[in-house]
Amino acid sequence: MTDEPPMSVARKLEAILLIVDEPQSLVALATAVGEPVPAVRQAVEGLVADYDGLTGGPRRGFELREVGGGWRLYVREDYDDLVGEFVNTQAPSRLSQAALETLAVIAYKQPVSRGQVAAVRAVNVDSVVRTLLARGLVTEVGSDPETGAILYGTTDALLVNLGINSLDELPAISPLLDDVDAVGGDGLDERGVR
Amino acid sequence: MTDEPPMSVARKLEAILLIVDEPQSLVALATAVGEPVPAVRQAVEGLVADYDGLTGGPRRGFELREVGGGWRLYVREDYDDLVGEFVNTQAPSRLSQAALETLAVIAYKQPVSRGQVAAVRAVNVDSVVRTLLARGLVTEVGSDPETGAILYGTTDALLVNLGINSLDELPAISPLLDDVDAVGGDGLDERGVR
Amino acid sequence: MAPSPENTAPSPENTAPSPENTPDDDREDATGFRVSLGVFDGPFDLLLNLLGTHELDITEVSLSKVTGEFIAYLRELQAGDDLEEASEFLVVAATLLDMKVAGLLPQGEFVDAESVALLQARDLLFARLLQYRAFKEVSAWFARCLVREDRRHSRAVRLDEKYRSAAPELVWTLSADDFAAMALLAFAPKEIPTVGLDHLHAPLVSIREQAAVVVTLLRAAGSLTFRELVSGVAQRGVVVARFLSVLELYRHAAISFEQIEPLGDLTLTWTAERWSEENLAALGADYDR
Repeated sequence: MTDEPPMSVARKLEAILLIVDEPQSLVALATAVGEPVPAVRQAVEGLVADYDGLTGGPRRGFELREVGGGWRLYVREDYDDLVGEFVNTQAPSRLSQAALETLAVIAYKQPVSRGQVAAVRAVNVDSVVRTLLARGLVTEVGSDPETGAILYGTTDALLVNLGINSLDELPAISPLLDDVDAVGGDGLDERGVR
Repeated sequence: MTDEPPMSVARKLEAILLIVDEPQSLVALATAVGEPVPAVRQAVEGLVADYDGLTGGPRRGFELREVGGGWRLYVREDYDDLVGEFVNTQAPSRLSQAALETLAVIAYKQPVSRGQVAAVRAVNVDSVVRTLLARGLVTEVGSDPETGAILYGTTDALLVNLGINSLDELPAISPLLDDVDAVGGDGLDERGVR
Repeated sequence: MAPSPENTAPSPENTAPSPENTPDDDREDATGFRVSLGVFDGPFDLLLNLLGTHELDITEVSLSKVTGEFIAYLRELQAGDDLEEASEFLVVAATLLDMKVAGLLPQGEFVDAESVALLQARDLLFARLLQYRAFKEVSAWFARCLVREDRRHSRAVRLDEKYRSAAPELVWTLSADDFAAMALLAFAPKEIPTVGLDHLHAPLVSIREQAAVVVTLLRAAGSLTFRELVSGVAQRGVVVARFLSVLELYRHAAISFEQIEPLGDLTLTWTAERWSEENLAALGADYDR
């Protein structure tokens, strides 16, 4: 195994699998690594066995699993409790002021990209948006046709928390919003923030 | 290696590293896996060597890197082009020369007010600082007790973006600046430069 | 972009960087120089460039040549209408000119306060220039690192659904009105565009921002003393800004106040019947610089 070429199919797959969010079909993986599907299938099977500790190495803390017709890295089930506990201690039970303000901006300006929110708040909001996503308070609602930036909106969970039935019931603050649009235009360089 | 216990420190770390989206310090990792820091340090070093193919296995398509004061899984550099093509991320717009210089001043002189940065660069830096704030590279770290001016410092995100672990890894520029601090006794830079 | 050293202008008197001044000039940098107008990000940038062009050490006293070019550049710059930018260049130009004049005067006869001050101004300019050069040089390192790391990919995937449910229940305490107030705070203009005088008088508390706070607090409470309004505020500037915003709000007839005895507690009451956030956006415009 140590004699394999440095850029084997398996290694290229590892690189791709590390960064994908969604399960990837064999065809998608084959396209990504530029190799024929049979070679990719074989390499995927090899990786599954490799991570399972069947090829001489350790049984990894993660595994490669096929879910819904696609392949993706998952935490090995044995470690679910460990990870669950970690997530539990990581996530505070209250939202920070920064998170609440970001949520407010998204609620009133949706659909809105992270770049636009960042422009209003004059700070980077990436990690805060991740928190809100994880909390199910905001969700991805599409993408900007021009820039491809992901657009965010609020969820029903927010409405429930606020005790209102629809976004129309949010108290009006519109006069200030017009201002913001003007400011948002130059707050950031044209392309915004990824 | 195959004889190791199923839930070794290294395997637990793998599970945690798979789900985190920010660099994790050794202390954070130790807390997460419930093991003493020295054991975690050793396991982390073992994983680095493991993924680098130094322990008998293949040189993986990913690697474990220390950046921004913590550890995180990265695609191995050799595969960045492959992955870059796959994700087709628009690179965020490059920082302008003015932004780079402002960032440098803030990095070396923090905590520093916009006024102090402007004095170094002899130009108004308001919009540039705004861009840096929106990018999350700098942040407000307090305010001058006398003037109330907002003071800025750099963020951990900057360290990650630079690929370094701490501000100590910034190149030394003090030899050039010693002169200035002597002359600058006009109240411009009492704090000097690290 | 910048003229290279071999294109050095021969003398300061005829090197005004406009081609029409040098129609018979055979140096191609005449146009090159003009094209580069505006690319200098600041006076130090230009000065460094000119010094580099003439291969002068920046600790060298003889700056008269560079001074001429600098002032010629400044003349061009004024066409740009950007008063603030022009004034930044002007300060440095004035210092350079001072130094040039001093160089023309007979040396060493008097050591009066004026020449000492001039000497200090010169040293300060050089010191600032040295400092600026150091940061400029190191910014190249920043650029290199940022570009290198930009290409790297780290693992940052969404948390699996099954782990999300492991997070502790969210404690939510805001009502819809609280939430709207939060939005108001988030949308309140954070930075009023300012002329860069910060290095003279350190800034700046936004009256508008503080007014938003005052409005939110007063509307929620109906009536508050000023002492309550600034409780917990450590910065004097913020207290002043809140007071000014109270005056402004009074002017807009949004609040009334009452003080039973001199120097006693000031009680503020929210009285506006129709308060639009537009009022807030326009509030304190007199204080904008």
